[in-house]
Amino acid sequence: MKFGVVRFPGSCDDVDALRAAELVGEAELLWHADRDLHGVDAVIVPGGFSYGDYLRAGAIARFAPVMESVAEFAREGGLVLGICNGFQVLCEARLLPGALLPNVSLRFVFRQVELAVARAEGPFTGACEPGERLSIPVKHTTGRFYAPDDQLDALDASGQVLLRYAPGHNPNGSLRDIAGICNEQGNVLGLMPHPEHAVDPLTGSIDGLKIFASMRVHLDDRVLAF
Amino acid sequence: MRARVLVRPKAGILDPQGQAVERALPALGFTGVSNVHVGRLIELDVEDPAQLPQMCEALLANPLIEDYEIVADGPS
Amino acid sequence: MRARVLVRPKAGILDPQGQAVERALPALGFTGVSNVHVGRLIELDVEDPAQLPQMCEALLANPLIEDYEIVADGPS
Amino acid sequence: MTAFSPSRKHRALGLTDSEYELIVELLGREPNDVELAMLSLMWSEHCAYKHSRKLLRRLPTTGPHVLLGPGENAGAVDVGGGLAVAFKVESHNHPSAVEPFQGAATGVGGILRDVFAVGARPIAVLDSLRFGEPITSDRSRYLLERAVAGIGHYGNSIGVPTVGGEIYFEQSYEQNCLINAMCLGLAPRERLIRSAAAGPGNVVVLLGALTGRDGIGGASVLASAELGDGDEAKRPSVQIGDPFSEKKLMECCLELLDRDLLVSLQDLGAAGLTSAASEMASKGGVGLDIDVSGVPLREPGMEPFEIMVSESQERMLCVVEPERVGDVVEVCGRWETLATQIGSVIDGELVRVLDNGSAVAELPVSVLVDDCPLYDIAPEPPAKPVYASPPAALAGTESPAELLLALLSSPNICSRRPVFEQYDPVVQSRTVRRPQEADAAVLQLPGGSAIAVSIDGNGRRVACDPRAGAAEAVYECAANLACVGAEPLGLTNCLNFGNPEKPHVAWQLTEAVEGLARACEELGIPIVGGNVSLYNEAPNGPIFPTPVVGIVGSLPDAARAGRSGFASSGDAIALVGPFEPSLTGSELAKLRGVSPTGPLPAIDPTAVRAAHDAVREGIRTAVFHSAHDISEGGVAVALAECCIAGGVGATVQLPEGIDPFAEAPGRAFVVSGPPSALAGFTVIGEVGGDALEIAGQLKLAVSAMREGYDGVLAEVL
Ligand SMILES: Nc1ncnc2c1ncn2[C@@H]1O[C@H](COP(=O)(O)OP(=O)(O)O)[C@@H](O)[C@H]1O
Ligand SMILES: [Mg+2]
Repeated sequence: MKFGVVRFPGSCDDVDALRAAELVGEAELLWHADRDLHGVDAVIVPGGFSYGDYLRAGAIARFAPVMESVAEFAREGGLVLGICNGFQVLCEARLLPGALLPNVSLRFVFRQVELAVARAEGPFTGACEPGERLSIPVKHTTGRFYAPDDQLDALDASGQVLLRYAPGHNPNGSLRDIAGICNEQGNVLGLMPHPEHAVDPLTGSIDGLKIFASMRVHLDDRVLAF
Repeated sequence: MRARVLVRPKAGILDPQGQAVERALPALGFTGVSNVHVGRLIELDVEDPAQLPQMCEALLANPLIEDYEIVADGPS
Repeated sequence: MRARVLVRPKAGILDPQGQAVERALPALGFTGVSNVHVGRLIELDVEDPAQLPQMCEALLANPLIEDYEIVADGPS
Repeated sequence: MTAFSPSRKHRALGLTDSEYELIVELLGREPNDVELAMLSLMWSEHCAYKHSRKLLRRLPTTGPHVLLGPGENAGAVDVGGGLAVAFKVESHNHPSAVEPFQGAATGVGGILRDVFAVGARPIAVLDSLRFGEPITSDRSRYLLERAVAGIGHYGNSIGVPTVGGEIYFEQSYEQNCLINAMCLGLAPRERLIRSAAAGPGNVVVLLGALTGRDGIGGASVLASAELGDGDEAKRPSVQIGDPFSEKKLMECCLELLDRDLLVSLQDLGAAGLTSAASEMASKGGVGLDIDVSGVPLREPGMEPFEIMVSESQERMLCVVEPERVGDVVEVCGRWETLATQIGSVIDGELVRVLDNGSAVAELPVSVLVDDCPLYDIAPEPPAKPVYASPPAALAGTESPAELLLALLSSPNICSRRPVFEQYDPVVQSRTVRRPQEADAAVLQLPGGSAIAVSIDGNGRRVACDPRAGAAEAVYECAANLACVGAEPLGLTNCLNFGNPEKPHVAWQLTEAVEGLARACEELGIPIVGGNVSLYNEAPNGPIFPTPVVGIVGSLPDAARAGRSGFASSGDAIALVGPFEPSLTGSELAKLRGVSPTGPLPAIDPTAVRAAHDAVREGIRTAVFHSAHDISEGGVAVALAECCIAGGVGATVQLPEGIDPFAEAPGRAFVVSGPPSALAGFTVIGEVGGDALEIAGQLKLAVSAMREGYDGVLAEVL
């Protein structure tokens, strides 16, 4: 199976995501100005500061030509993972509900945080144990998840919150400690923490690998089902 | 035409920037200031001002979290 | 009194945000837009509006790189 | 012969009458205004190093690993496996004192460009910062907060990890903060490129941002004059950094080099196009034509001289063979980076500036680059102490436990977490040791090896004793590398000093350069580059003399990189290295209100080198589970830091006569490991429990120490 990692001008964690994906499958970069997704089985919209994050994080990137194809791919059920800036882009593109606001501290924060897996099933967290804790770094200035109350209730009710910051680990003031959510269909995940920076014991933890491994297993099962 | 777009956080959404300003002012000796909000100002020359609302909806503001106001500013 | 402070990059100072927006708009199908600048909007209730210029100099704007404009907005 | 320019413009531009006379003599005529603007910048302290160049000749610059030495945009060393690491440190002190966020941000932007100008991909940033006292000075807190935010803004946004740095707070930096930024880049050895222009007929292409009226006159006025009160008029427009532009420019340049499309590449820094063009011509022994009418402008109506000296950020200059210009433009287009042909390489030795084809300046390259007079400085040790005593923070009646807590919670020693949490240390997936995990940052390389880097310099100790203090900076930095198991390969430095025309500052500078040179010779570390920042002086006196050194080293096995924290209960704790510390220049002396004077303890180079070797070897062979050098706050603070980092206590008995708070940086280490493995060392105790106990002195819970250590900066930031 093959991952495609989108590269915008200003993407920073694109190569990191590529390497992480290569640990569980094949991977290649997808250029922002290109509409062709090269037949990949899953798309990663990586972290960084696409278009400098000017105006609002993710606001300009969502209009890149590649994003039209990503949106279509998502509508057809393709797996799309948005990490950090990628999460912001997916929210701006309305592929995910809600929005990301500036951290309550108003500062960039890098921190190794603990995440609680809120739902250990489906394409992104299927390889996790229910209630499992993952140690994964966050690094962002605009990561406070916001949605109106009724929408938050709906997200909770439908099990779309896949990852929460463990108690005491919320680094940005996200409502209901939300770290990662998926869309209703469950095939698009956005999260602020960086699983691609938790895949090598030398440079940190390896808990992030679970996300990529879950995607791999899900896609393999799907292939087998045909 | 020269136009201004004022973008502000929607009422009820936490505005830490506004709060930070509000907290900093008394320390500088400015009292009697309240209800501070910080938003964005976009100024631009536009040939067809009728396009402005769409521009705001599509790019300049995020309607989920922000309100916007368009102010015509006279000829550019 | 409710007041608005508009803060914008000084003329001649690099405004990367304005440039990024200006470049993005044509790609969205909005043409005929130029001279885009992005700044800050601060709205506040103030008991003594005479303090506003000093507030701007001291905190709300960075006078080295930004100009500001104070707009009275009627009673708060 | 006297040939003053009638209007004496040269003085306003910072040239002395005799320098102006020399220019007239060399040219055989009066320079016109464009030429005068260009020369005034090229002959400024910042570009010509006129008060420091003779001294810098003293520095050792050769060694088996050196690939590029001083003179290039960045130095470079061979790190094995066909790879080179390029690195340099640079100051952005004066701009940061005016506008700390943008000053610090553009400082990072500038040093990144120096590194990718030699063809290396930037892989790490470090920063060395100095401010006034944070607890008592609003201004210092403001500068700290904004400078840190600016560094983070640029580094985080461009995707280069900030992996280390250092911060000191001293009254002498109140008016002149120091913002030094260091960058490391990685390149295949054969991809390193020099900046020499070559090949008459080749095209000169300007890459990157539009040119505006940024920093006009900045180099000469900002970097070479003292910042005094009432200098508003001298302050040029502040430069705004745009990391997004630089990210595209960087990727674009690296792709151009990958595809072998460039003859040479040079960043635009101080003195903008003037300096870039002159340096490229000078190094290549050729001339250049630049037509300013082709330069894309941000503001209309700019004069040729403004275009030639503009310091707008995020621009590079390159030389391209005519048949490759099309490919260059194509690559730049993909990266949304402007590429404009603005001139050509010519035979001869003139830099000619044209405006729509007609010459507006014509200067011999040698006059621009080589002929600025170099001055001898007149060193004289000060007759009386230069720096006032700091206010005493201690009553003098404290117990050792209270002293340790006071030190751990002093701004110079406490945890830097509130600062480094604002930097991304992990992007690019190389970071094996993050801030506070070890004494040096460690970055893995392909193939399993790694490099380590640290940046150090304690101005207060240099103020006490410039020669020994500067040497200590080298020793301490090398000691930090030893603690992770790395062997030093090369060193870069930034010399931050006051006004060198004052005899006592000249003395500080001369002595410090001597100390730096000797320490490098003793440890066998070549100096591959650096930067000099002079005139860091306020009306009430100069800053502490502050040489800052950054060393890059290598270790064979990234998986064995050392850590500073104690690792397991039951491990033995040993002291390694010669250790005859004193309170002179120490953190405790500062807290007691003692002024920074007096000789520092002498260094025995052979013994220190042996200690570094032993620690490096112990880490590489995994005999040591942890290693930490003893610096600010003495052995007590070193032990406390090992406990805090490891989350475990320790019980030790110090050797007879050692003051737990006395300092001798760069010589000695606290290591831990299995008792059997440490038998040959001076074992002083054991890891375990939840408190640090120093027999006969103090006993403090690790939690209490951590509370003091973690609190201070969080409160002021
Ligand atoms: N203190 C120093 N030690 C060694 N080399 C130095 C020192 N200061 C400057 N240099 C060298 O002098 C050259 C010019 O420095 P600089 O003007 O800072 O370069 P740039 O214009 O590329 O930033 C560089 O090659 C630099 O490495
Ligand atoms: Mg350079």
